[in-house]
Amino acid sequence: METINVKKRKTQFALRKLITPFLLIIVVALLYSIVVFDNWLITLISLAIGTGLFVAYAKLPALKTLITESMRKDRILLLIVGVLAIIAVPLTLRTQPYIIHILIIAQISIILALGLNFQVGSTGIPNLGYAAFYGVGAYTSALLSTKLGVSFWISILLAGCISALFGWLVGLPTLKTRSYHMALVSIAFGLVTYILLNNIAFTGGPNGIKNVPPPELFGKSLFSSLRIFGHTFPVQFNFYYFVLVFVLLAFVVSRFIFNSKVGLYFNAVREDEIAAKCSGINTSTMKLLAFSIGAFFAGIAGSLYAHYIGYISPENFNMNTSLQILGMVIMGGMDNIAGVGIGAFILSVAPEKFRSLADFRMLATGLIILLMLMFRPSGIIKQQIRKYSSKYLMSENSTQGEHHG
Amino acid sequence: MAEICLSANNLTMKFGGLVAIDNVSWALHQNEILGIIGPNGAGKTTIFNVVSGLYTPTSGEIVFKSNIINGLPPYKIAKMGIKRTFQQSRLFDNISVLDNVLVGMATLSKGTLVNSLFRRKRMAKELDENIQKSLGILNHFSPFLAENPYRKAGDLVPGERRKLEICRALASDPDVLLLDEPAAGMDPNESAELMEDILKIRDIRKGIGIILIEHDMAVVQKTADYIVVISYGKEIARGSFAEVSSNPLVQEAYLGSENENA
Amino acid sequence: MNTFLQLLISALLVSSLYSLVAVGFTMYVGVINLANFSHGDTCVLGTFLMMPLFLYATKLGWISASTGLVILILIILLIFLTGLWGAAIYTILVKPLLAAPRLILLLATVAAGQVIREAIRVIYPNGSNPQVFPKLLPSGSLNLSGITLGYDSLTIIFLTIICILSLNFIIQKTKMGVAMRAVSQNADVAQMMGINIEQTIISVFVIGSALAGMAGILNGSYYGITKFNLGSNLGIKGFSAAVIGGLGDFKGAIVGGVLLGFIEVFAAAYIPNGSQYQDVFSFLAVIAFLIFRPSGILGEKIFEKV
Amino acid sequence: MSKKLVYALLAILMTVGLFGCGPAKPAEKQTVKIGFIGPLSGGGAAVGIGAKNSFQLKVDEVLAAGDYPYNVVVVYEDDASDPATGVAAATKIASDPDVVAAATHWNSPVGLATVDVFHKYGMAQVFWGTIHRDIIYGNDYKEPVRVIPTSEQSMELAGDYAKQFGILKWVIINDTTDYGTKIRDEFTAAIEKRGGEVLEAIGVTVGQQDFSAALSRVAELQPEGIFYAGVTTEAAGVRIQAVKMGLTNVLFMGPPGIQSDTFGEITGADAEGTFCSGTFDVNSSEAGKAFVEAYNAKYTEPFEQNGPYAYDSAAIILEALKAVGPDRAKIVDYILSHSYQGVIGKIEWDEYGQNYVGGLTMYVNQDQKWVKYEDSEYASGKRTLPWAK
Repeated sequence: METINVKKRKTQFALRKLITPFLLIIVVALLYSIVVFDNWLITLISLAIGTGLFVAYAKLPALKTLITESMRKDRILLLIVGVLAIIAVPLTLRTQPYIIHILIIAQISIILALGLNFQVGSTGIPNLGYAAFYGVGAYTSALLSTKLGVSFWISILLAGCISALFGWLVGLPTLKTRSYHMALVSIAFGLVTYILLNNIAFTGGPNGIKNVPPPELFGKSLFSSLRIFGHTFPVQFNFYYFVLVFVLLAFVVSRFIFNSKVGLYFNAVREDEIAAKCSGINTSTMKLLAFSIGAFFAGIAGSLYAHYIGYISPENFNMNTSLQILGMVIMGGMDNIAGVGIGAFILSVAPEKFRSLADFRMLATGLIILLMLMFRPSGIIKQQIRKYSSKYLMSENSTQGEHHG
Repeated sequence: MAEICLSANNLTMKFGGLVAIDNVSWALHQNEILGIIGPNGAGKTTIFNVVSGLYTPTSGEIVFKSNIINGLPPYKIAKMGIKRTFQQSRLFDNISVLDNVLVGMATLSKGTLVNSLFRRKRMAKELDENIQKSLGILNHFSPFLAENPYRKAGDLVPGERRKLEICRALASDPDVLLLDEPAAGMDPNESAELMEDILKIRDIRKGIGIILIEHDMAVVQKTADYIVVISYGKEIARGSFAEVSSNPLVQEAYLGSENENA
Repeated sequence: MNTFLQLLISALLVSSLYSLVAVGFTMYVGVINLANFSHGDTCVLGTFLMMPLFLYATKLGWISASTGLVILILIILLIFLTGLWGAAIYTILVKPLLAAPRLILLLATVAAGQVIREAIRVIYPNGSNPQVFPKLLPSGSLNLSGITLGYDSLTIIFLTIICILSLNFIIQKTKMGVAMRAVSQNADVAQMMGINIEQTIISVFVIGSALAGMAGILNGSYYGITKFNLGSNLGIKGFSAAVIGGLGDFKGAIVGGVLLGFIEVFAAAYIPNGSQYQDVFSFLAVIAFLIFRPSGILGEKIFEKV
Repeated sequence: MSKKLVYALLAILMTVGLFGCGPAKPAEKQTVKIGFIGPLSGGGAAVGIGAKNSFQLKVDEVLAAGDYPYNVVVVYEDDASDPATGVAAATKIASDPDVVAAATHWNSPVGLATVDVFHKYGMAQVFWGTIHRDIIYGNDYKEPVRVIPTSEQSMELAGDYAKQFGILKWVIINDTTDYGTKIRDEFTAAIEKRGGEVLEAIGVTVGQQDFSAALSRVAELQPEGIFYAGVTTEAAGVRIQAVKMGLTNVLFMGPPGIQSDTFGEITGADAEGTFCSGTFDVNSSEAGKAFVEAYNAKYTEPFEQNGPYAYDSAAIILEALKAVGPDRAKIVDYILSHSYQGVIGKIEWDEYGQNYVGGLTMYVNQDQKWVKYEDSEYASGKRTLPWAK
């Protein structure tokens, strides 16, 4: 009995050691062909293979356990490789700033989607005008820097705060009403913001704001190209790392909140508002908090966008943008941080790769949201049960009750 | 006699023209189980909704520890120490058993967001204590739940759901617990188990006052110390089980309702 | 004074269109507690189905022969088609998701609206651009002491009133209407009373969508232009009207539609610079209602079911 | 642990290796790429595709002549009338070292967003569309030049005709887009310069259907002319509802934005006698007629308002490329320092790179078609305009 087990374990161990590197190769190869190759057919085929693998993963329990297990065991390795890859990517794309540009936009989208996830995913409040908060942030930051000459760091902070304030205000009328009222109010807010941005002379009207200065770091503008070892790196290169810092921050903050009581109370509000109230949760505060935090993220993202592109106009922040971000959250997996990140990445890179099919972009977004909601409402990665590393639960971990449950 | 912890004085609740509770008064003492019974539609659940703050009463007052609590929002009432369960159990289905109980402890802590982000050590310690306590409570009512803290609440069978709901309500050491038809839809074995659980509550939380709304007379007979009978929003009798069950008005109300049901 | 009367007529027209859309919205909320965000796009679907129908009829030479009758038949055919569309939306989209959290269903209708809108744009020839909508309604106008009153405007108001009256008849007098009212009061009790819930919900979707189709045609033939993306705005306005009137309340939806139409037209006319803020006014009105009277004009105070 | 490290290093190496190789670049010396960006999808697609076809037409014609020293490939990108998409497209084209110059954009916000991108990469950017002044005048870049006249020039023309007709009391209805507000301001300036008066400018939104509030205000003001500053859809709505309200004996005029045959189709008989201060009438010159003929022989989609400008943009880029070779900086200098003869007539830049020579026409709607005013039956006196004094 004992020996057989040992043998089995040994072969499993050997197999398992191969799985993670194998997976890594597949994922890296797929990502590479999806992101870097400028050929929509290759992108499509890679996407199809990726989807196929994912479906296999989701449908075959054996494969799923195997992969989950080995990923869990090798998570330090995965983390190291992941971080190094993320850092190394732009180095290899020195001659293709366009790809880095796509990646920067993807990064900004990730921040946006993480913010919206607090509302739609964690707290279960529909927000169909999220782009307006993005816009408020972008305009705040751009106006402060162009009209008052405020430095980037102050304007990005104020952009987040003012956007959060708007989030709080928009949340107010809906505290006592139902979810579809919130949907209506958010749409109305989105449209009103769009109309006002177009009509107010102060914000540049429909022409928006030009010449938003790039951020300065150590007294140097991020728009000055770097020269390292005789190679000139495009300006996108600077921004990639710059925005990356914010993305990582956004991930960390999202994780903190998700794992904290606040995240738990958000979920309670989503699951059953009345029961949450009677459990002693101030649901109004929680909803407003979800709104403010989400809007804060949007504000930060807006500010980054404004300072990166240098030009913003109301067109950037219309209803289509709202739906696009909503699609990222739904596709990735509501209330799952990693999933939302993946969803945001795919839905911001894919349109760029399918430029020749641009006419179908919004149709595809709509279809993706619709099909996901109908057939896999949990998104690419399901929302996870919170696990705690309490000493009182140590004995529970060994039973692995959740895997067989 | 123990101290009164919660009382309703001349409580009335109207919805438009409909009078759901009509001038009802009662008092709940510490360590007491007060049964409120009555036929369907008598306004029992409405009483709970008023006490727990979901509705604001039209007139009359609810006094908790000598404070009038009418019209306070539900979360404040919960914070003061009044917890409840629901007729159709309202668990947070997509989160784990443990998380459900942890939400029940929401009233115990303050300063949520800032602490969560910046005082993570302190929060981790608090969480650790809360988990220990949660497991203790779960273990008290159902070893199964304590052994499967990561199971999704939505995947539980009805009996376990009921237990979990009670655990969630008890997690914050309330002074008053309102149980809304906990035996609804249970077979005799399950309700026997439930009766034990209800009596057990008093062991865990000394001095707690419990109000029990129930349809199942066996449960009421076994557990309730004192009973108030209401029908069409009005009180029609009160006293011990023996007293109210022999009251002709009560018999009429119940017979009438049984006829309707048949 | 003349200006005022002229504006009054415009307000009535806008109100008619909003009311027709709002009725469908409010019925969905009443029966299955769902805000169907694809409703506005159903209107546009109506106009985009009407155009090829009309073109085909013209090709067959029917239009010149006995125009009035043919157009009436076309309109009835279109109402039938959009009604069918409503049943399809329910069966394909809503029914499978009824058990899911309402948020999922709500987002699904938003996405469905987007899909309808974009599908029209992509499929219809030259769909991105505004389309000329055939003139279905009688042209010409009445001149009453300085006020021009188009026959088409009169027809629209007349048709709207007919629609609302017949809907009122259905709701108040027929068995189907009783079932609808029962389901919106309490679906469980209704089921116990032997009402076929599913059939009732489908009929609500059919009626709601048919009215939306009607609104689409009237909208198209009054303005003479239609565009693939008009639906989102129409839908939001219809929803706003339903909220103002009190969700789930049939009469409220009509009152809400009228109120919204009047607010829009008169605020735009009498507030300086108002025209460019037309939409802002109507949304402010809705938000004011949500804060101060979330149950709407006619609705009673909502008590949440516990 | 050490094994893990080895794996990690291996994986990193592979990542870097994979990314590092990059797609191989074709190294044919004779092939040079030029870029074209415009709205190929979305609401502006018709204009964008018309321009794209015209652009390709010129390239094909030049290559077909046989003596062109390079094999030219056009890279088409879509901006979907959206600034964010436009920036991505511009980055894609400008950062591709094989592309030497580009012709771009119909929408001003997109143009405003991308001038910086092209400037950063030092690539010549020839605008075949966009009317916003600041795209050219708001910076001191050498890269952008614009073939199409500014809205200012267009409104000057409108002002000239208004004065000629003796219509000097105007009300403007403008949409609140960049286009509408720009046109509003410039038309106001043009009218005031000529001693006229703009009684009021009333804003409406794009997508609005009911204009009764705006028009009732117009009726109160009793102007001699209504100028609609915006594009076809709303212009047609305003015109129809104006006629419904009895505002028939007022001159109705619009900017190049309404110069589409759709205007006549939608408004029907109500279009009769309305004016459009529009883009260049290609049928008025021999070169233009040849362009129309060649275009129609090859494409079914109409070339819309901007086709001729795109055609000339291609000519400018190709001429510069031929003269100085595939060198971005030299092309920029060459383009800016030369003038051209195109189908829209002579093209000459002012010091900022704006074409300031002609290329505009006043049209009147006659039988639902836009006809050059001078060639119309109204000018010849065969028909009279309802507001004529």
